[in-house]
Amino acid sequence: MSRVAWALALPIIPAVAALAGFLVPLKARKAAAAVGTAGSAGAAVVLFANLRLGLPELPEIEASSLDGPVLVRFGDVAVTLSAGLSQLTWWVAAIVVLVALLVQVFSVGYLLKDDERYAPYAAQISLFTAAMLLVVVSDDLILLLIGWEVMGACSYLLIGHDRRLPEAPGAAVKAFLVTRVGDVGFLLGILVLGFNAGGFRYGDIAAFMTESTATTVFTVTALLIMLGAIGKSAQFPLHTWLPDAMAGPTPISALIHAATMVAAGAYVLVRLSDLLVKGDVRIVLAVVAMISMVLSALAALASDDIKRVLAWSTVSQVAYMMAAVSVGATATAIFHLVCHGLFKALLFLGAGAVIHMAGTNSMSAMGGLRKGAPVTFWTMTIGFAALIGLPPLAGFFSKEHVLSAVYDSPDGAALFVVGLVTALLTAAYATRAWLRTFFGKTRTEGLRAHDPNPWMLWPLVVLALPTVLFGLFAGLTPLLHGDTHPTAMGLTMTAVAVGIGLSFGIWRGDKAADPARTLGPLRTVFASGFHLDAVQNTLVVRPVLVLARVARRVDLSVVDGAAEGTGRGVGGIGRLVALGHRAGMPRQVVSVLAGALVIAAAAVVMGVWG
Amino acid sequence: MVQSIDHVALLPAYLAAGTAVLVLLADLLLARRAVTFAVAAIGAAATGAAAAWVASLGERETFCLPGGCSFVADGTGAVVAVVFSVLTLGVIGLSWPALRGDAEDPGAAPPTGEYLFLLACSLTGGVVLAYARDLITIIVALETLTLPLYALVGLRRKSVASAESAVNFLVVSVISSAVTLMGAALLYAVTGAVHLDQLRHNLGGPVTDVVPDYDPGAVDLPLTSVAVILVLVGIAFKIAAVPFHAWAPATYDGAPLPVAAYLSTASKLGGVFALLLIAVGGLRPALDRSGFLLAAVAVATMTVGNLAALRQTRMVRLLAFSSIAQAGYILAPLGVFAAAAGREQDVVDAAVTATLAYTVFYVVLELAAFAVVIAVRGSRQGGLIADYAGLARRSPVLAGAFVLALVGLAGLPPGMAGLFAKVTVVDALLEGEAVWLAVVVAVNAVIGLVYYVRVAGVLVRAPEGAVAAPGPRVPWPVALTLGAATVAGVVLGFAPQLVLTVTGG
Amino acid sequence: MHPVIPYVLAAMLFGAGVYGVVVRRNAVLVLMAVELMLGAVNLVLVTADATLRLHTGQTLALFVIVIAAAEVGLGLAIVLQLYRLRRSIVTDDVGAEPASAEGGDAEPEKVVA
Amino acid sequence: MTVTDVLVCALGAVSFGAALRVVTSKHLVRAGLWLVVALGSLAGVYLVLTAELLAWVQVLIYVGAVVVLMLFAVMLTRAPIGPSDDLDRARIPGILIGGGAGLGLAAVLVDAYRWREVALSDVESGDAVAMGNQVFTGWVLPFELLSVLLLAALIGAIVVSRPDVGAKAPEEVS
Amino acid sequence: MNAVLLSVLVVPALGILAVGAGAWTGNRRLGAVLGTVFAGVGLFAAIALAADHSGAPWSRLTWEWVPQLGLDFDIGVDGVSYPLVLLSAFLTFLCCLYTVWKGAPGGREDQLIALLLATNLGMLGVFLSFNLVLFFVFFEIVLLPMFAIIAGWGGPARRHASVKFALYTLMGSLLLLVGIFVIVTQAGTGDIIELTASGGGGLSRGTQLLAFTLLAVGLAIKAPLWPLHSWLPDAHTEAPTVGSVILAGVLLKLGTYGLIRVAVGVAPEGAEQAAPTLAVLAVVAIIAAGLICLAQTELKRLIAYSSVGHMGFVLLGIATLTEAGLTAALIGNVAHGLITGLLFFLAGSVKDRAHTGELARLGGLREVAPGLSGLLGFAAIASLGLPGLAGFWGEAFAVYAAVQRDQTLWTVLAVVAAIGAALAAAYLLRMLRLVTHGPPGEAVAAMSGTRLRAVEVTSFVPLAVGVLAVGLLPFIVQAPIGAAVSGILQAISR
Repeated sequence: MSRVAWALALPIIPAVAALAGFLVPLKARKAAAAVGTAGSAGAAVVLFANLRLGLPELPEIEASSLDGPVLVRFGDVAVTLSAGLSQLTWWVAAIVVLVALLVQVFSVGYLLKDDERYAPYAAQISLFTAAMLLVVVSDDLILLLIGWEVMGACSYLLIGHDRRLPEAPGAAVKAFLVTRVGDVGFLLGILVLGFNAGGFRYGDIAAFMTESTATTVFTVTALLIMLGAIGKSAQFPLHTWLPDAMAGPTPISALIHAATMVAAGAYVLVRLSDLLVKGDVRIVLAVVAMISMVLSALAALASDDIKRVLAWSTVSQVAYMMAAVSVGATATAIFHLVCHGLFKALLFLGAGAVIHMAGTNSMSAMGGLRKGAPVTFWTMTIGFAALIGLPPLAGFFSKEHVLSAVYDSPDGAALFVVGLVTALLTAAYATRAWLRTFFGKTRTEGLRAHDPNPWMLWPLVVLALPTVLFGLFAGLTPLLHGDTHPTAMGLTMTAVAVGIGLSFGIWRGDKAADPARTLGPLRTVFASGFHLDAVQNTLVVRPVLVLARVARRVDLSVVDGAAEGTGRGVGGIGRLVALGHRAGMPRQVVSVLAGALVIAAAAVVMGVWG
Repeated sequence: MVQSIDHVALLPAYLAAGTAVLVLLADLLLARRAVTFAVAAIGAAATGAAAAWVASLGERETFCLPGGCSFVADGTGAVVAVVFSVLTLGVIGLSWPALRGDAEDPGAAPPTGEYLFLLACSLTGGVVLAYARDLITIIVALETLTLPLYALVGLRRKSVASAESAVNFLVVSVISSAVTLMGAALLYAVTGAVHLDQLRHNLGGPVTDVVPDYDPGAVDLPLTSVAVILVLVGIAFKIAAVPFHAWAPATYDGAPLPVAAYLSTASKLGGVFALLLIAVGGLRPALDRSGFLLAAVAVATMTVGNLAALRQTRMVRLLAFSSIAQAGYILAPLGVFAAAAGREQDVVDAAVTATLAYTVFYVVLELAAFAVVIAVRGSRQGGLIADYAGLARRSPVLAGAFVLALVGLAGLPPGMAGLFAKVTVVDALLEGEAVWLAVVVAVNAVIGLVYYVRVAGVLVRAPEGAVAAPGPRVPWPVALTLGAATVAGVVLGFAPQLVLTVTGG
Repeated sequence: MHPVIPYVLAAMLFGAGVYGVVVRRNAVLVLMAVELMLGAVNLVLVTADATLRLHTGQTLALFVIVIAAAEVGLGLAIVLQLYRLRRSIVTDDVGAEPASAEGGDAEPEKVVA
Repeated sequence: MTVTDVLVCALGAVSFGAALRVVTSKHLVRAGLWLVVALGSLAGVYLVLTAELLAWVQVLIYVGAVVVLMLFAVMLTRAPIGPSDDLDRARIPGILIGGGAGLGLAAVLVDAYRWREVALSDVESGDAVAMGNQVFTGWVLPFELLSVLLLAALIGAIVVSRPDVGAKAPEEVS
Repeated sequence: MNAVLLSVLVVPALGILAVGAGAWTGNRRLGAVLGTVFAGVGLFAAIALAADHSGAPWSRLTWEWVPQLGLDFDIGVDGVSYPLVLLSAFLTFLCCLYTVWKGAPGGREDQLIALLLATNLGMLGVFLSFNLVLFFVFFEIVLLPMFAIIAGWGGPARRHASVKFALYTLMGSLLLLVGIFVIVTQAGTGDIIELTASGGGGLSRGTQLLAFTLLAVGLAIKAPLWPLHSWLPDAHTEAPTVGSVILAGVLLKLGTYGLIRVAVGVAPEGAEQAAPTLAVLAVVAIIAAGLICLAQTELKRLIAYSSVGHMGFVLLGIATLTEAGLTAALIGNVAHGLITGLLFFLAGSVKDRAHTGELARLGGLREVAPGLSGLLGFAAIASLGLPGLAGFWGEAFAVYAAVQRDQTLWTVLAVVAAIGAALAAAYLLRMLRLVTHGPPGEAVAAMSGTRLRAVEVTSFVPLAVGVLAVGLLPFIVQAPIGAAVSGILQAISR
């Protein structure tokens, strides 16, 4: 098998598992779980097989020479099944496979018992896995787009999975549509790029970029593709869907809305980072990243829902990746992607365990859970520490590298400052969440903390390990690229310490109360994400719906009205004409003679002047 | 200057006239309805056969004067004569229930012998018309074709409606023919010619030598334009073109059904052919000038016919208005005279072929439609459209034939004959580059579909409250005619080239 | 001879006939008016013959007279039939669509036994 | 103005005046009589214009037969002998159409013939011989056809006017 | 090969006769079954057509018919028509099977099947015609059977809807007729292949524009193109399930196929002049349909309007007059046939069970009928143009083709069309949310027989598989189209 085939096998295996999963009867939940798990496991096997093939060197994001067969041809442009893995992208695939596998296992414990529709659920996870892997391995942008959109569809399906939550279907639709807005740009960007480059492969595009000087094309396509990435990665201003998406089952949040899909935007920008340079739009990305990271960190600070805290934190952390991309530190971005994938998946699965025992997402109803659930507590603690960026955890290394890269970048001053503020805020909200969940007294009567069942427990442990160790061993991977800057590191650690200190200090004052209370009236503003949902509603959703109603009415009354009116009009004229013919012979005679007279006169007139 | 008369060429005319006489004799001597009926049918068939046989002998001319021949047995004439005979044969078949009469009131039925005699006289006129090539013969033939119909329309002798229809038809017809005669007289005054060929020639030249100091050329004379229009009025009356059409619904509705069928098929064919003869054969130079009016009349005819048909409640009136609309399509190709200045011969040929072909397609379908109506209603009148509700259940075969005929008149498959008829017309219109006229035809065909479909819909609808009665018993002559017309419609649908070949001759 | 004189006379006669046809309510009077129109036709034919020095027009005129006679003969018979059936030959409502057209299956006319 | 012109004018005036009475008279019977005058003086015009045979035929057939027939019809339909006011419809359409037709025709005819003059002296008279030649050399076919027409009119008139003709015996009805 | 070609048309005709024979002998059930068998045989014949695809065209059969009208019985198949031939035969077979197995509302299954076969005969004839007049004849054949299907088996307002359908489409086909004869009379031939090869038979630009306009308007009514679409929602809403499936699945393609084969192929210069107008209308259709669907309250009506939008993409592809555009349009045709066919089958199943199509009264379908709802979700997602499913290729690459034109107007159109695709997502997800998600609505709660029946599985699954197959392996449709498209465009120099 060629390398293309081996690379494509990576998405194909979970895809087959998904197809099989969809055909499994609803009652055979265990079989479905087994199929889903097997799909992810199979992908893991293939992943290592790919490693055995030898991957292209680092750190360049390879302009792939791995051309696959033609999938379809439109005129002189073709879509090819081109795929391959480089050393860098392998790690992205690895985190996808790992989290997917663990989520499949975790879900058995989390959902299987009392969810009638577990079978499609598992299959959808498999399908998602396949799609994400396709995004990772694809060397053809159209192929990537397939994965990209299928991910979105799976996200939609899985967010809407929980029938008990009335808001879930709406959240699912919102998630899909907001990302779809970005995808309009993404599609157009790809099409324009593909048209100009004469193909959709990274190789074609690289060649085009070296040959051509069409700066406008670069700028336009870069912006369009960035729009897609922003939508998928829930960056400002298309981030509004992500907090709502937490209506999905928690394992799904871990997989899709934290570890993988949301990071896909950053991944794609990494793969097309040359385009950003050529198009000279990195400043735009930097601005987006700055706004996103602070805005969402503030929102995380004020949220009471543990999953929303994590969701906002995801926006913020992905913004770090974007920041890295915007300064050209692509490998570092991927490094942060991988590390974030690890600790955020850990945090979400841990949150799942917490929610499972607490029966609610609200941190106000938690507290003191440390006692009866040591494994959950410790693994979550590791996760929070990594999120904060405490050494020597994975998050520490990746965040330091990002900030150092920004610091080193000539235009990175503003970005660096914002990054520091965000680090501070991150430390603060993570500490707050940690304290509110596990410390103090239980705020719900009769809530007895306990560790979850082994299906859920072991994935936590398995994720905790690399979260601790990956940073230390990262030097062995090509991901640890570049140096940490001592000044940057110092400033960062200071910010982190301040953040932790603030949170802890306030909490100490009243252990039962929420440290966020000190935000005062700003708290609701932050918690609502600066009311951007409402803004979006007013500016986009409502006008479109009004327009839709107008369009429908216009179609009925004007377009169809014209047709129906013509029909009625003709009928009416027909009635008149028929009425005119009910008269008797005298009028017939008049009609004959007058007709002859008029026609003859007309003939004379036409003969004279015609 | 003694004419040598070619009696072979005249054979169809002799047979038609002979049929009339024989029918009268048979009725007088034998007084058996079946025999009289058979004589008439055989006579009509023989006339058609003779016309076909004469045509196979090649073109023959007789009654020739220096200006041209009055009687030319050419291919086109033969087609018209044959179709005319066949239509008359069909109408004879359809007349059976009317002649047998209503069991309750036998006295109301038309007398068989006289009825068939008048029909045969009309046939004689039609056959002569097919071969006539001068104005005098054409006019006399048209009169012979029409005059017996005055009586025929009034032959439901106890019916006020029938008598009123007869008076109506008579008066309007007489007035129209007076107008036509005035036109013919003026035409003769201008050109000094009555033979079509000579007429065409003289019209193309200067006014006859009587007006030496004022010599604008015959076609430029306003008098010529008036004369041409007046001549065409009477013919437009025969084919029920707007505004000379209003007699048709009233007359069809009161006349015995088979006579209505004859009026809307054979009589109309006669009118169309007379129009072709005079307009294209005789008056072509003049029509270059005022041909647009013909197009306008065509447009008015199809539009008014279709619009009025939308709101009819009586079956025969609906068919009448539909046949008016059809007349519009028939006239449309002649409208291409107005299309462009440089009318070439092939454009004219296409128009003539299309007109004639459309008429043939149309009469076949129309006869089939009337055959169904007669099969359903027997000796009664056409009745309301609503009376046909549920026919599809009572008699699927009749309903099927009716739908086939109506859909054909609408110009849609499976009525392929009608489809090709429309195609032929559009082809001819565009041959003359009259796109606007083609579009008008298209729009009208759409309006037409409304009422054809409405009738078809009534057929399948269950009658209100009534239990499905058994289908009507169809007398065999009617069944035979209906079957033949339907088969002809189907065959022509798949082999329209048969018609197009002969009419293109 | 100035042919325009008989021609104009013919036109006037024709116009008088047309007027009569339009205005008269009695069927017989309508037929009389038609005879005037046909007379005008014949006058045109005769005048044309005189100017053209032919006899074709007179032949046609002869035929027209015959046709007119036949039409009148048959026409009067029909008018009489109408009179027999409804005791009036006023033509006003002849040919009008029967008002009872919306009704049932019955023929919209009274049948005189 | 020649003599013929004067004759034509005079006879024409009579004829047209009578024609106007035909279409305006309030007496049914008088209308018929005026028709006799109109067609009779028209025959005079024919005679002036050398159409001899036609003139006699006109007198014989029209005056002698057709008008008599019409008067019979008037009687048979039990028309009032005196004047009646309901003979006419509204006049306006009639005046418009009739006047339009008459004047229009006159106008185009005047336009075509102007004040042209034709000598009648060398016109071969349309007497019985000439007309006989005409009909039996060139127009045998329409002549024969007219016989069918007349027969049809005859039979038609009979069958229409006599309800008992062809009425079936009861046993024939099945 | 010619025997196979002929049999594609003859078999449905024989099927009609078989149904007739069944009715004659009083064994209507047998007639219905026989009709279905013939539909199946027809499908096999259609498949067999691809056996020899070496020539250009693959095969062709010419008999003189009515030379006076430029009408020859000239049929053949090539890459442009083959996918649609297959689609037509395939959907007809499924519909016959569905009818004979499940029964029809109001009975008379055999008649319904005969009408389906007649429709199929017409549609296949249109796709196979290589003669303009023959094309028109077959085009007309479709009209009345479809009318009868709607009028005979439709919903409560069927009479109005069917008449509207008939009149609208007749108007279209008659304009088509006029357009065809503008060409036939001027060029002196009705041979599509010859006319295409000669770039419009040497007609002048003005004539070509006139012809193209007439043809395009006529065909656009069938397609339908905004604003000539208003017959479609009514027809779809009232038509029985199989009627809707055929209507959306194949009938609309007569318009777009005709545009490609006849309008563009025969009047290329006219097409070039009219293309921007066509494209603008197509894009307006996309947006208008999207917005209207967003405010739509009835399931079948919504799907009907979505068809207007999807066909808008197809028309946009055609209007670009590029190889990419035409290829996208042809793939879009097939994809829309499969997807919307499936959607209408599903909507029919929903309405059969819930006795309503009002979105407000549905809801929670996935709780009650997970199989049905799953398929509905699949079809809806396919319909919104998800990459990897059939709908994507046609729509995305129609946009691509517009981008390819590389002019301001076309670029704007591309952008607007892409936004329209997002609207499609919006209304389809709204529909899914209202129908499948949430607690069961009153109509859904009262549903009987929630499981998918065997007949439904048999009818739906092939379509779903088709959607997936075309989505993942688009070359199965594109490969045959291939060079044939460039043949159509050869007169347009670009």
